[in-house]
Amino acid sequence: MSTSLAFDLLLAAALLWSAWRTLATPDIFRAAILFIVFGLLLTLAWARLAAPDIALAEAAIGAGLTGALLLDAVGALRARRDSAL
Amino acid sequence: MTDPIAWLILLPLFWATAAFLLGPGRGARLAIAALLAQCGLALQLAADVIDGGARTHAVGGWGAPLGIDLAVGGLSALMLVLTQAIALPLAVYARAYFADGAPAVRYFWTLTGFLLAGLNALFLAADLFNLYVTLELVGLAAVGLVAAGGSARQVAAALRYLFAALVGSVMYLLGVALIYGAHGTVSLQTLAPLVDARAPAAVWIACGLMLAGLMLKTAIFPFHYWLPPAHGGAPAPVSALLSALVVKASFYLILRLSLEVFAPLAATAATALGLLGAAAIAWGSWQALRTVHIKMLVAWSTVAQLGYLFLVFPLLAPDGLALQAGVMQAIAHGLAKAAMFAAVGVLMLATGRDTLEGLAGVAGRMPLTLFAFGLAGVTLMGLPPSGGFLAKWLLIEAALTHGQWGWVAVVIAGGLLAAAYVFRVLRQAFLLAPADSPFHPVPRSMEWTAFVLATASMLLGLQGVELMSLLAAGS
Amino acid sequence: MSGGMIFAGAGAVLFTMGLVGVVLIGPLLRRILAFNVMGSGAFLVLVGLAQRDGGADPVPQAMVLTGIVVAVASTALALALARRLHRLTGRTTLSATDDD
Amino acid sequence: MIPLLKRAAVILAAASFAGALVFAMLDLPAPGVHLPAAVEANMAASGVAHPVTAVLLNFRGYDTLLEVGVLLLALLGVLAVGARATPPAPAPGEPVKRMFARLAAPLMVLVAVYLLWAGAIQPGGAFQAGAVLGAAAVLLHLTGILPGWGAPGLRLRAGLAAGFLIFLVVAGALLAQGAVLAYPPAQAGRLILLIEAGLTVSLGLILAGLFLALSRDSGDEA
Amino acid sequence: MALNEALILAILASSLVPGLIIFVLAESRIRLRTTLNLFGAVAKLILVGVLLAGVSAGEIYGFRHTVLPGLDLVVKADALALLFATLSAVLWLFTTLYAIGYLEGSPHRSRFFGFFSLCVTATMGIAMAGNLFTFFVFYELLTLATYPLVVHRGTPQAMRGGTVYLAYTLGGGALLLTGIVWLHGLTGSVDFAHGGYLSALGPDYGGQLQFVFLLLIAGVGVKAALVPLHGWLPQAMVAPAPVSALLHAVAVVKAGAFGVERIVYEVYGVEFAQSLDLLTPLAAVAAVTIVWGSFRALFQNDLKKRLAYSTVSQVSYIVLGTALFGPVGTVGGLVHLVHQGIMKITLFFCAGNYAETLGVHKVSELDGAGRRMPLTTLAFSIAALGMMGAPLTAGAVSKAWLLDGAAEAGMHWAGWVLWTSSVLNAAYFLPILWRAWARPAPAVWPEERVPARGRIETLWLLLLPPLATAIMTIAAAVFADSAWSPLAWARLIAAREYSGAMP
Repeated sequence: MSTSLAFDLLLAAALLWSAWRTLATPDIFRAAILFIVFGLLLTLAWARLAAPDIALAEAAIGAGLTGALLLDAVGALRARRDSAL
Repeated sequence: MTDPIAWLILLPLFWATAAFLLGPGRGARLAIAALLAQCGLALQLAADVIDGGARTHAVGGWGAPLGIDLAVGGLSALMLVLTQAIALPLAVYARAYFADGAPAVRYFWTLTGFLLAGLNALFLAADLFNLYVTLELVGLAAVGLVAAGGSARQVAAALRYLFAALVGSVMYLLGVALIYGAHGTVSLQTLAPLVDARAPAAVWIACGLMLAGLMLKTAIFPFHYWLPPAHGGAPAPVSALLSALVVKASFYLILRLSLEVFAPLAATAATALGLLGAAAIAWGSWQALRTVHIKMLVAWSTVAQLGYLFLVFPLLAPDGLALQAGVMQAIAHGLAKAAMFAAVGVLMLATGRDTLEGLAGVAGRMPLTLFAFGLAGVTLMGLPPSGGFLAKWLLIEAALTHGQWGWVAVVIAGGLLAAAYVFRVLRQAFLLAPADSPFHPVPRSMEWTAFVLATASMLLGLQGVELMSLLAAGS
Repeated sequence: MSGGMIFAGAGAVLFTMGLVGVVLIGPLLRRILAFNVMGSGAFLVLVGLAQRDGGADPVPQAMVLTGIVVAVASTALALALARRLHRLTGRTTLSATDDD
Repeated sequence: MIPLLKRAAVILAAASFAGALVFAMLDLPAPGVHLPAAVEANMAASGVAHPVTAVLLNFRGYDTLLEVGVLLLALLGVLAVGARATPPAPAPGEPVKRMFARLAAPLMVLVAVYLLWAGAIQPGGAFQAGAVLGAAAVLLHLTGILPGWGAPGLRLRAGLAAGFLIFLVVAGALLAQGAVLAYPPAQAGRLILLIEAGLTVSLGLILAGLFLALSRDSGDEA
Repeated sequence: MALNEALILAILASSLVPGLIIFVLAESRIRLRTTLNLFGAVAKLILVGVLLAGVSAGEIYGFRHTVLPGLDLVVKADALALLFATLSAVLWLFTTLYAIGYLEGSPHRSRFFGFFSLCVTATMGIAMAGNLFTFFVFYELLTLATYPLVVHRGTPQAMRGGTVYLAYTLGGGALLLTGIVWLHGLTGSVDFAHGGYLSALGPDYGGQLQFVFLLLIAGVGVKAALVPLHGWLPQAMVAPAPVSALLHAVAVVKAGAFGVERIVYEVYGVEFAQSLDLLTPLAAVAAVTIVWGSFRALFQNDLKKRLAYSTVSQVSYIVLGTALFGPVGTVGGLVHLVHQGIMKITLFFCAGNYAETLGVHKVSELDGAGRRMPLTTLAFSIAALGMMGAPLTAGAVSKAWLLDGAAEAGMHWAGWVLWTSSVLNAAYFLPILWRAWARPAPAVWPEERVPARGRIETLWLLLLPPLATAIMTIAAAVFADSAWSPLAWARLIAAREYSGAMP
């Protein structure tokens, strides 16, 4: 097995693990962070797939903007709940 | 230059954008004028198809499989005519309905423009991935329209709808991914000769995923859960658009894909689809018989009526009876359901109530609207001389020809159940009104558009030959 | 086995995980996350499977670019709705049945 | 223990589905149609040198047109769900962050212009450039420099719609020559650049809007 | 469009168009509404007259419109069609007059007369339907048009009656539809033909055809109120009197009976039906219905209910005549279609008069009604005697032909059924006549609404129609042998069905 294949396998495993954690983590804030990590790993995967265009877009839109949107939403929902308490 | 295929997509995009630029709530007159033009374009296209058969428009001039083709045949031409023919009266209706400037109107015209562009693009698409984009266009526009009311119920319904639409789209997309992996193309025309019964497992799975995704979007039982709150909770013109057209679009896709590309695979699922259709008829009707809200009744009726469409699949055969039945049902139900939601909208505005009980006495006060509701109901029950009747006739004939008795019983029972819930409304309307019940006048244009749509669904039953010759053209 | 196939396989698993998540998870934000995982899985299958023989294929890559933009659009709309629902009702989930 | 049983069943079903999917994919023969070759063969006529951009804006430009529509639609949905008439005042951010943002934002604009220009010959293009622009706006918002959105005014609406409208007008105008978006090879490069430039601005605004229109209710509700 | 096509469509339009206009008329436009109603009714009568003259001169009237490839909407005026169409047109005129008087001052008259006109349009369509598909179209239209009439009063009781009515008729329609589509699948779109068209299929299809016959007869049998499908009829009695008259004499039950005739004579062909052993069971059902209806009528105190059960019984005379193999029985059945209509409508007009004028709804309240309302009671008596089959009434003519037909067909038991029914008829009608004429009037009527004006006992619009139909009841018997009597027309039809062998 060549090193590149091994790296690909490792990256795929990391992707699966981060996705799993994203969905399974009890704390929603951490889940959003993990999702951003997932997005960055995905960026790597796109690069490995010779798709730099997607990698750029994934980093900026998938991980960046979606992550920001999610974090903002988590913050908003938390803030509102806290203020209600 | 004046190829109606392209303009049917570009024109609604133009006016949707223009309405956005004009600002919140504006653009009604523009939309109505453009819809008139779209009606003309769709009719011209239908005439072209009858004269010259099916044809394609190679976007970008490349042609499939490198570029994207738009294709029109009898079936798509029919759906296009139906879409414009329903949208135009509904636009007139909506203009009056939103005259008070309710919050739902702010982005109504823009969203509706995008919705119609998406529908037209979907009917014309001949490329699996392009279909995915049009599905998203239709789905997001529809969700936006449901959510625009802004109440908690509407937002919850929109969310439910959005999740269904998105999951459906992604399932469909994975199917496209597998197809591209297997055959290296997403053009329907290129794919058709490549798919046969010995297809690799991935193609079967792709077929199943796409079917499941589209069924989720069509809201066929047991995926119907999102439909009643969405269609029952939206403002009347929105409900009418969604029930009449949007769910039909994904049904159209299932039908077209199973006829054109996946025919060798589709036969295996046919009976299951028919059974789901039967279950939808039973469950939708049962719920329509139980609900106390008049709009929910109409929404549940959509669930039931969609069931009829799926009875077509086990009966598809070269004789074309079942296909004719399905198309006739789609068209008749589209017109009738648009009329019914429009009528219900009028009744709810007039009585200020949303329950069946609140309808007591409207027979005397709003005979025209009630008549429209009744005519639409006749189509849903499948009684003559409506288009729904012809659909039922063809379906029974197809079932008897193939000796599949069970479906006859389903169709007959479905018609009787429809009668039961439609007459729940009508008999309520004939009751004597309590003397002190309030009553608000409603613009006549709203009553008349409901009536025109209902009458169209009725007269359709007399024009079956023309419709079927268009359907047969180019297929 | 090629790199393309590995990522396609990972995509298949991601899609499944996401699908199960969207169907079974209650809290809306997490369902939105699950939907994104599901979509990413489908994108990986699209490009990975097409490039299982190694060479880059610009067609599915362009499709995925389109898909990513559609996904962020849907996510934003879903978040907007979820936040609105929370503001109106204080709920962060959809109740089992609300045909009230 | 019904939940446990249910969980086991779900895991089993999901695992078998994923497994079947993977095996089915491994089992696939090579596809009969090979599009990369077709893309390669037609690159000369596409007006750009980068294959992905050629597919995105020329060969399958129609998909892209509709997709921009989808994006605009999502923003409309976000605005429709609860736009308020007047935007809330920005919350003041920390000075250090603001300084950083003031420095970073112009840089990001530069990056965006570069990406747009580079898209014709190498990775990059309107989407990436637009995303960077959008990110710059988000950054400025988070540091309290850029206010959140209320209902957009006419100029903002024009900016949001401009990219889509340019695309649409080009598509309609080219219909006169035979087909939607059928660029004449000689002008293809220029037209695509025009469309991309418009898209970059509008996509940047829309992506920023998705965030700014949403985030506005985080502060005032807290 | 050829003149002959235009004429036949004009017959439908003469009630459809006024009906549609009336729907949108304001409630207060009484004069215009009345004019439209009468104009439509008179125009229809004239048009039917033109057609009658034309058909007997050998002219062919028909209109065909293809709704789906291989599926035609056919309207044509043949002899059998005109028998029913003439009856409906004549009785509609009288019913309209009566209804105008009856509903004076009550609410929702635009709606009422609108559906009333639709109802008659549907009946005309049923009469002139040229194939089973067309027949079904108008048959269901009739169901829909009568529902609003049945529930017109909007009371809970009316609603209940309407729901029962719908449940029965729509269910029957579903069976009928199945049968029709089945036949369409076997033969394609075929028009009604003298002597039927199914015999061409041959004996291989015997089993299928027997089953389809069951479906079809069950379908039309609901409207014809064949036992056990008759349950809706007594419930539908809650409707206003003109509607009951329409339901029982002109439109609904007649449509059912007429459907039986079309199916037996012009779809299966009476000879082919006989060879499939279909007629004897049909006769048996009719016999049971005749006896059961009469028997139930005995115990009804509500006048309209008693009349309703009487209808159940009398309509099956028509079915029985149809099922008696042989031209004589056929003539009996056909002629009773007309005669029963005339007599029954008279009875309902009179019952309506009692209710509207005196508030009398029950048989037990009729004491002395003959002195207070002699003309109404006279008309009632003539019609009741006709129902019993007394000499010099229309009923006697039909009964004579039916009895001969039973003998000719070798079904002597059918003769006994008819005699039994006559005895029962007498048993439930004679006490009414006795009470009305011979018992002293009470001091006050339950609810006297219309005071007597000199010699006119009630509104003349309420009085004229029953008197006219009572006179017709006698005329149909006295002039039975003339060329234009219902009997002569029925013999003409029967001659065609039995390939010319006419008594």
